[in-house]
Amino acid sequence: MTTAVTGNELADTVQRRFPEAVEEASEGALRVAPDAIADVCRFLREDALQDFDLLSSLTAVDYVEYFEIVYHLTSIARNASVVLKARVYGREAPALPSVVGVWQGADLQEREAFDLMGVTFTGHPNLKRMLTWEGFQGYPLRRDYLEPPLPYTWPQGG
Amino acid sequence: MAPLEDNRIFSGVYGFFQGTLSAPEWLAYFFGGFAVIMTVVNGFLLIGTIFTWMERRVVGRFQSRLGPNRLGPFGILQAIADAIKLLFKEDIVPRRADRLLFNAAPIVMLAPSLMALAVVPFGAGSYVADLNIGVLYVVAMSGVASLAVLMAGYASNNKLALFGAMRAVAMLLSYEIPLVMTLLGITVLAGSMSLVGIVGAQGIPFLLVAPLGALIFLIAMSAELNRPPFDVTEAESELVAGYITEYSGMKFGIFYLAEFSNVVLAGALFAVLFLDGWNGYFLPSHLWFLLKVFGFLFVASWVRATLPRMRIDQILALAWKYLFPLSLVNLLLLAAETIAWPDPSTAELWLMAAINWVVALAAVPLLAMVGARTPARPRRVGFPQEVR
Amino acid sequence: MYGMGIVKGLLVTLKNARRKPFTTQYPEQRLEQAARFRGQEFTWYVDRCTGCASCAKYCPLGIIRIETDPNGGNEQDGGTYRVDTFDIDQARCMYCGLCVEACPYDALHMGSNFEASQARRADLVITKEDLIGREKHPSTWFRPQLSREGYDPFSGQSKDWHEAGRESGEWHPQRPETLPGAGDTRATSDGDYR
Amino acid sequence: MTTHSEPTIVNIGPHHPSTHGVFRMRLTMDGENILDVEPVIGYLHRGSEKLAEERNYTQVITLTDRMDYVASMTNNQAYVLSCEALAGVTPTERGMYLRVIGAELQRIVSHLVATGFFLQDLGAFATPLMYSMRERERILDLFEMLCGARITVSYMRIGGVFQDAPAEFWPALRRILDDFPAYIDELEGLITDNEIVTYRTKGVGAISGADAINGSLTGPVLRASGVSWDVRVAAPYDVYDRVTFDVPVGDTGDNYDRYLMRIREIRESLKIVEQCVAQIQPGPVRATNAMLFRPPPGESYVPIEAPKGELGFYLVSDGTIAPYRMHVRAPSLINLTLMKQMLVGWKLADAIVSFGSLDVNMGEVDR
Repeated sequence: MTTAVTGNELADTVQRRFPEAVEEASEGALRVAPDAIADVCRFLREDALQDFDLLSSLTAVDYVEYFEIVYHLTSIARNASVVLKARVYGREAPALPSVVGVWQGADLQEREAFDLMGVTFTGHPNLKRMLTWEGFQGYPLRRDYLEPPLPYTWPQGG
Repeated sequence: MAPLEDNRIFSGVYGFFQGTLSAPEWLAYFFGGFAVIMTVVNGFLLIGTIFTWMERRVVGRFQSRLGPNRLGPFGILQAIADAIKLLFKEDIVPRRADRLLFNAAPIVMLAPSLMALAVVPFGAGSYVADLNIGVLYVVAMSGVASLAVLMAGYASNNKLALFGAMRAVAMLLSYEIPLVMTLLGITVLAGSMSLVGIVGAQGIPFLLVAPLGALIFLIAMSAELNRPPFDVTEAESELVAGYITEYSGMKFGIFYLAEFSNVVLAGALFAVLFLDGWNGYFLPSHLWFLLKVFGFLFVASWVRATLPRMRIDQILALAWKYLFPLSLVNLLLLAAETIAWPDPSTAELWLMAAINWVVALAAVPLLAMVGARTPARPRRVGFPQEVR
Repeated sequence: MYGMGIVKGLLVTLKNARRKPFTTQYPEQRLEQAARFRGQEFTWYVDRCTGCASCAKYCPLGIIRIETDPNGGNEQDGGTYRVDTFDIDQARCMYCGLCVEACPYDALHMGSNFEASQARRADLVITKEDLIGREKHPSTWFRPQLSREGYDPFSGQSKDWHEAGRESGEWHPQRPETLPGAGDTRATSDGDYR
Repeated sequence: MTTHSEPTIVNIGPHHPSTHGVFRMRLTMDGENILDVEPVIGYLHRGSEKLAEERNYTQVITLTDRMDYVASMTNNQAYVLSCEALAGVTPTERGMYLRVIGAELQRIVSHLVATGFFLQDLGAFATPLMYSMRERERILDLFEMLCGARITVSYMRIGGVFQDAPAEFWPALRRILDDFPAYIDELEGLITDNEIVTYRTKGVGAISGADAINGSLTGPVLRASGVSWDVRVAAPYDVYDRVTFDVPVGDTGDNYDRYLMRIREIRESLKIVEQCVAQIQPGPVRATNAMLFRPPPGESYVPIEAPKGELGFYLVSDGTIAPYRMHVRAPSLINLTLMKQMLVGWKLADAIVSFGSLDVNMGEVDR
């Protein structure tokens, strides 16, 4: 059975390595400061003890006051899984470092989060819209996204 | 060279014009020849059309489904219905296409296979012309068809068609050589280049005498005709429809008919060269010829229903590294045997057959190990400046 | 040996050529369908329908339109409304069957036909009169009393609402509060589920 | 004189015969060799995740059918498992067995489709595809018997399945289980050691195990690269801990191995269904009959082993009857990450075949 590593267990190991990174550790997940996310992820992947080598899923959730980026990590060798979270405030240009350097699997998932939620991942090789066409304005999955009244004409996409 | 006069159709029409209508001699001669050509060309195109229907039924049967069965008994009128439909379809010429080449391509594809019919003996004594360089004439005609594919691909201003055309050039030319080598072998064995002569010289069907030649002929001919497993020029899974992507209406119809008629022509050639033409017991000679051709067509449909496509570089490797040496071995073998027994009687033919079979069974796997392997991963071909 | 794989493939194709084709010639021959087939042309019993519109609420696409007359014909003592219009817009329906699942009185059943296509999109809307006048061949989808009885919608004769029977109470969807281990789920006073 | 030539850009798709739905590849080509690949997706984006926020939990089930439209049963299973984890509902025994039978039959269907179209991309003139479709139809008849629909099944509900299997389901299933192995041998006979197939797929588009893990590939694609990771074994859900089956693992991770994985997994699925049919006991098939399912606030992510890879629904609930946020971990989308690495350097014909061997379903990629 996959042992779900809880946020609390992971909190102190991460605390020792990155003193001010951990913002909150709960039963379900470990919340990390957004700008330290790339380093924590690199540590979790490369450290022999942790060895979280498979990024299962990367999601962006819009909680109106902030965006929460959720990372589900899995360790194939240890058959363990952990949930990492990062909160990004502000609605105009929420940004946090990209983890494509750590796992290449994050590439398309970050592009999808950018395309639908508007969260920019700094350091991503080609952060472009993926599911909507290039001329699309707005980020559809945000809670406050309103479809412009019909009939509207989007500029001709790429 | 049997004179034209003793050709039954010609003499019948000539007599009719000369006698009852008492038309001038040249007019009767013209109509006599025209009648012969009409019967041969229409007969051949009719068999081509029947083959389109037959292929769809046979491949359907292989795929455990029925195939066309709505129009006419067993759906036989389906081919004619397709032709009529294509006649009424809109005929689109792409905008910046090279109009002259675009319109000429289908004709250049169909004409050579019709002209190649002149030398094929359909039955005992019924052929249009018995050229003493029959085999050379056929090889010349099959060369022209590859030109048509290039014209169509280049003229239709479509990248995928261009891919199809480029592949066609490479494949058709490199399979010309093993084909010619095999025909050379058969000519050496039969002692004459005229197809009627070859049929006459076949005490035993050459399929038994020169198995290696038959195998190479089959492979090379299916490459010449873009038949699977070599149908890379109009690969529907990669190039949408290859060189005929931009064609619609009757131009596509002519291409389609030309492709299937070429297969029938190949069947006729295989029957003449390897299955002893129209010779056979009990049944009339024409029926034997038809049976052999339809046998070849069944095998062609069978192969088409089963085998996946090979990649273009593997096809070329197969031609140059495998078929070419194999055809040399075959030619060498047959030449040596003809020197040993200049005018082979049936017994000697059986002896030659035995030798050829042994060598064939040895050469095929041996060369397979050496020749046909291509590097699985082609060398990285990049531009001076690697693109991004 | 080099060619053996190809020859084996050819033999497999030949073996299949001898088998009977598995395709059926549609208009003449027909595939026999399962009794639970979720088809078009719903079966609706007007006598059972109380106009509660839980089917309309439950449809993911919201394509069922019900207009009832509350003050009018309240004849039946059970407090049912008389249904004035009951339209199902089959043009947008995806036949998922959730409306049939939601109906507490077994009034609405899935149909079992799939050839109800029309020339104009507007004709695809089934009205109350169509539903009442139609032959009743309910599918046994989510209707265990029909499947227990072995009813076959394709062969059997039209089924009147008396014979359609009704499943016991526990089978039908419950109100949320009977959910084991769930929090307080009653709708709040101002009507929305906050 | 040196002839000057520069790379041409060829668009494969979105309207193209072998793109498994609506998918476009912008290939930068030097003659037949591929220099650069840029996948363009989004043509089938229906905004399922936005739609889910306006539907109550049971209505979302009809949405999940249409994501990976070739394997709708496993979509339902992933979603329903995530909902049950949200509210702590434990499904009934018989319901779980019926779910696993449905999911494994769906895996066989999905792998049949993948193998059939893989051969179609290789150029076999639709014959293996017809054989796969013929067998797939027999399983779809089972689904029609079970839940009334052949493709969009919507069979599973929170707490089990919506209705028990009809009486005639079990003999029909028995017949399929008896003659399927013979059929798989025949299909393998047609393909596995066919020289042209091995010639064109061995060593083509190979991905190493480490790259596959780093690129978050999952499912048969990952196992073909030699990594033995199957969510049914790692984190068994429903009744997978009571059935025994082994996980086929490849070695080089090329197109040929990916095809082999699927064929072997079909045999394993048959074994699983066999054991389920043996172990299943009569009983209720649905734990709760709630029409309006209202979980307590919280979140849940339960990954399952879908035919294409690890599929999971990340559900966030705020206590109302509709999910606050639903994110789908789509294996087809994430398996596309390493496409550039697989295709560059190969030929145009290999691009189509490698894409086909990834077995990507555009409904799941674009959601």
